Amino acid sequence: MKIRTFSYVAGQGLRNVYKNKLMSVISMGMVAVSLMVFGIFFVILVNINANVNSIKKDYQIQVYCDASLTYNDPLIGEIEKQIKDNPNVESCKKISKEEAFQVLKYEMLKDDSTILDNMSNAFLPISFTVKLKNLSIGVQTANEFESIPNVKRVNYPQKVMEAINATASWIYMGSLLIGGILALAAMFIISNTIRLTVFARKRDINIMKYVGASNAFVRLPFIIEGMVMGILGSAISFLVIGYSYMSIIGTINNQLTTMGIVSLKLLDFTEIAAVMFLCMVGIGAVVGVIGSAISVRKHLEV
Amino acid sequence: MKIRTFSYVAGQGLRNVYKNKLMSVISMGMVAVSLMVFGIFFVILVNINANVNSIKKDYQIQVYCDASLTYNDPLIGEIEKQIKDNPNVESCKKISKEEAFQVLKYEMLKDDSTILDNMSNAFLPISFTVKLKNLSIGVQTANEFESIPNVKRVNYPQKVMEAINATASWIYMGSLLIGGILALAAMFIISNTIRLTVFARKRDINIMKYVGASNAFVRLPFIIEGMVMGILGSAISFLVIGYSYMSIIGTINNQLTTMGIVSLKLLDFTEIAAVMFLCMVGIGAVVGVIGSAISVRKHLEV
Amino acid sequence: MIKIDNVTMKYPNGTVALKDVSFQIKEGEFAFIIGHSGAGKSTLLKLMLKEENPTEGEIFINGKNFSKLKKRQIPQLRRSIGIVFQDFRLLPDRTVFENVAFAMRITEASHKKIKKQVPLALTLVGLGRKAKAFPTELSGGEQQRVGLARALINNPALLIADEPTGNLDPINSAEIMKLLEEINANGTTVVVITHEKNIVNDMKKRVIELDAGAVIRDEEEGKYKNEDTDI
Amino acid sequence: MIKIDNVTMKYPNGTVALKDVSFQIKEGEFAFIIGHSGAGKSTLLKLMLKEENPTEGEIFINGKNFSKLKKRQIPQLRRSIGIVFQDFRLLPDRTVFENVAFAMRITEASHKKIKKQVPLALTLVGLGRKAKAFPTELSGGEQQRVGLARALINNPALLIADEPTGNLDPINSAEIMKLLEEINANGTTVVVITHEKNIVNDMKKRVIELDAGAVIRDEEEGKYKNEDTDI
Ligand SMILES: Nc1ncnc2c1ncn2[C@@H]1O[C@H](COP(=O)(O)OP(=O)(O)OP(=O)(O)O)[C@@H](O)[C@H]1O
Ligand SMILES: Nc1ncnc2c1ncn2[C@@H]1O[C@H](COP(=O)(O)OP(=O)(O)OP(=O)(O)O)[C@@H](O)[C@H]1O
Ligand SMILES: [Mg+2]
Ligand SMILES: [Mg+2]
Repeated sequence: MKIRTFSYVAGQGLRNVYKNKLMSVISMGMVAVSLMVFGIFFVILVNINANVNSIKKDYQIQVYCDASLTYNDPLIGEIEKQIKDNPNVESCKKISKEEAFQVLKYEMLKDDSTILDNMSNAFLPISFTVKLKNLSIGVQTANEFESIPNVKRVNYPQKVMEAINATASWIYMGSLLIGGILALAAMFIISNTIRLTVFARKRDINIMKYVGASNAFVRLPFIIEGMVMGILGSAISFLVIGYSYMSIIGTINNQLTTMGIVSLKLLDFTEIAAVMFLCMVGIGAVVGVIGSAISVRKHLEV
Repeated sequence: MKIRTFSYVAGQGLRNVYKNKLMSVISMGMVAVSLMVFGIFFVILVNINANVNSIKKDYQIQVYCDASLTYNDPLIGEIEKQIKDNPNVESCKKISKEEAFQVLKYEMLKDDSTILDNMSNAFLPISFTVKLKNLSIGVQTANEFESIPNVKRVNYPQKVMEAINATASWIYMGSLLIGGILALAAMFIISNTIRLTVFARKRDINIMKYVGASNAFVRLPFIIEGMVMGILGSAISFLVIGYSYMSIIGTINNQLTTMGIVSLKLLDFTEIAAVMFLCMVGIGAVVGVIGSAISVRKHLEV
Repeated sequence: MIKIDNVTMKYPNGTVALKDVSFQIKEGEFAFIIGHSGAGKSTLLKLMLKEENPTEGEIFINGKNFSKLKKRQIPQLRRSIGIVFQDFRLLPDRTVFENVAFAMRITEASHKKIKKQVPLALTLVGLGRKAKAFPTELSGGEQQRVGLARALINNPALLIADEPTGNLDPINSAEIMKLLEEINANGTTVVVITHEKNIVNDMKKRVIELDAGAVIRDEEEGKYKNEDTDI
Repeated sequence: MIKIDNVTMKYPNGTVALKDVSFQIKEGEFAFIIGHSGAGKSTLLKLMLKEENPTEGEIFINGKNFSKLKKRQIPQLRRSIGIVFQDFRLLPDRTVFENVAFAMRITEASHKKIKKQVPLALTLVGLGRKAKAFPTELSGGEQQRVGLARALINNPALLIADEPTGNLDPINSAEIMKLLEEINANGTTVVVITHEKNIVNDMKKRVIELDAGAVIRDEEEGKYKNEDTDI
């Protein structure tokens, strides 16, 4: 195909978008709406995912040293060093006997703390609060801590750890599944819309073929039309979601804070915009192109 | 319009569903897919809602009596009676001193419980674990408990209570919002699909009008066609969701149990089927009818 | 029956298809409307169906003033006129039988009547054996005759045919014209738009000639053209 | 040029449109194909365009055997033939200019050539002033002439016209036929499917007559009908 033919044919595609106004508006609307549904859940799921990950990060292992060791004992220093050297350790914080006593008194026993009156904090051990990088190998890391000399006990509620892991992988798989279903639904809707708009111009396609146009010549304008509609529709959808998200993110984050849920926080739109844009415009454009190509092919057989 | 004309015209509508196979299949598919997306989230949100409500029900208030009162003291009986008489109380369970001691020892202090060795349980009070009917007036109920004679302290973490309430109302509003958006999206997609299928038959509509058909005569078959497609499409969607839901509900509930999350449980499909069916078929049928009527009207003006 | 009164028709794109056209056709008359391609003949038909509205002037059919006709009354008007369209206008997804029957169904005729009359009309135009075919399965001339059968089926008081023989061979044409003459003899007003010289010359009926949107000739027992310009 | 060899055509619905038809048309010839409505004329055209395939028999155009033609070669074949369709087949969303230009665009002609030749072709068929109109804004005869302009524009070696004057008045018809004769004089093979008696009689060219799908006459310098059956 010569350059001028290509540019003519491509121009026809753009012109068709304008000429078949009703169909173009509907197609774009369909792309926009179906990708908007996809996009809304993309945003929700990405946020849930991110928050589960941040909760995972918040999860702590408590390492208790021998109660006979005091705060500045070099053996404590040795334990701290070994913990910090573990590649799976994100951070490690030393808890003094006094801090542990306060925690026991005010956080665990609360109003029943009178039983501790007149008791010294000596019976409590020095401990370390350790955050892990990767929770899924947490049990293994805890075992490593346990084998450090002078470590008396490692507190890692395996069940909670497993529950968090399971929840996270459920949410992850759920996101993939729902995202996949919605992407498929969007593709189904977009490609069928294109199929209907092409169907409405079936006679035109036949005429072109009867006059001697090659398949590529007939098909290319439709493909470009499909691509343009896919891209414009998905861009509209992206802008609407982006704008709405940015308008409500502040309110929701404030709500979460006032509700005291500080570990949950909506992601900034800039953090997800790029991936989301690529996903949406990608789906829009690809489905537009493939949908057109396939729909037209059916009517080329004359 | 005479009966026989009506039945002819209605028959034409059914016949068109069959005659315009491509368009009918696509329309039904669009209805099915867009309502499937709606239905999936309907199911998810109804479940989240139900579980939040069951968590709300699980929330407990602890009422501590004076520590000097023993288990069978008539004053304790008096307190129990007053609690149970409160209209907002769902259930009320009496906790003995020994039970409280075990809880303190094994659930709260755990490995640090050695500090309780040689101590008696006498210092712990008798208490009541109370479940409420309506959490949103929980603070008021707690205050009422506090004013009962010989009640020492009522434990009702107001913040947690408020957080649960807030979360529940967020999820409730979120469900409504997302459900609304998805219902709108489904309507948009269904009605625009119908618009395209009608558009493809614009010339036929014009011809009928040129030959002298009345508007009702031209429009009715389309309306019936739209209704049939809406109903069939939404029924397909309902069946697919129902079947899938019933196939996975067991697996998920087992998973939840093994994960130790006993307070969460998916609803039985029968519990949601009726409302869901009505919502979906209602949307399908109404949008089919209105969508057709409006789409056809545009082309009647000749 | 038909009264066209100083009608001017200008299409939205600026084309003036009719210029100050006036004529009357009385009940029971048989008239030809002839003219070059693009003279405005089909435009006149569109106006008589209220498919388009004239820019100026008035149209009366059966004494009814078109400009005063309500939208709801248009279907009734069209049903009272049988029309053969130049571009056939058949419903592509219905059989020949159903296309013709459609004109009866809109009048709420009984099944029995439809079953009896449609085959008769199809036989009349020579398509008795094509009742079950779809329009796309017909030749050009066959489609045209289906359109004629549909126009005849309700025994309209007025029949307007736009090039009813445009796709027909002479023998078929002659038969169709004979049919129209018979219908006219039974009292129906017949207006035929045509360019078939032979037909016009043979039938010796009234001829209204349009040229560039204006009536340039209106003769009882006219010929297709004045002898000198005949080709 | 064209060789039709024992061709039988039976449509899926059972209609036998052509029965054992054989004839040849040599390069540079001018031939009429005539016959009653439904005789199989348009079917013959569909076969020559490979729009349909014959049930039996072979078709050769320019020595190419149709049954051996690959799908990819069909567009090339159609481009080498200029066709005027009985139902016009214009693209409704393009102007008259673009409809005619389309036939050139598919041959990848230059913009300059298109800009020069399309107006010439439109003027040739008397539509110089309608270049910007859309098909729906044209009268029946005007649409038919756009189809003719499109068929002529690439100077095809073979031109087949199905009822090219079916919607035209005698004067326009005569002009179109003169045009086809000129084109034929310049070396193009011309096949005209028609039912216009006058034209066939006046031109004194080869006449192939079909009846009920069979060739019943094939005469050099034929007339529309034998005198006795003439109406
Ligand atoms: N919808 C339209 N919009 C604009 N111009 C139109 C429209 N329809 C017809 N015309 C123009 O109006 C003029 C008259 O058209 P009309 O169809 O009445 O001609 P006609 O006499 O029926 O011709 P023919 O014998 O070729 O069918 C023509 O020049 C045509 O191009
Ligand atoms: N697609 C089709 N399917 C079935 N039958 C068809 C089809 N097309 C045409 N026919 C039938 O084949 C026969 C020949 O049709 P064709 O179109 O070739 O006739 P024609 O000679 O061109 O007639 P006309 O002068 O009326 O245009 C007719 O009886 C017609 O009904
Ligand atoms: Mg006309
Ligand atoms: Mg034909």
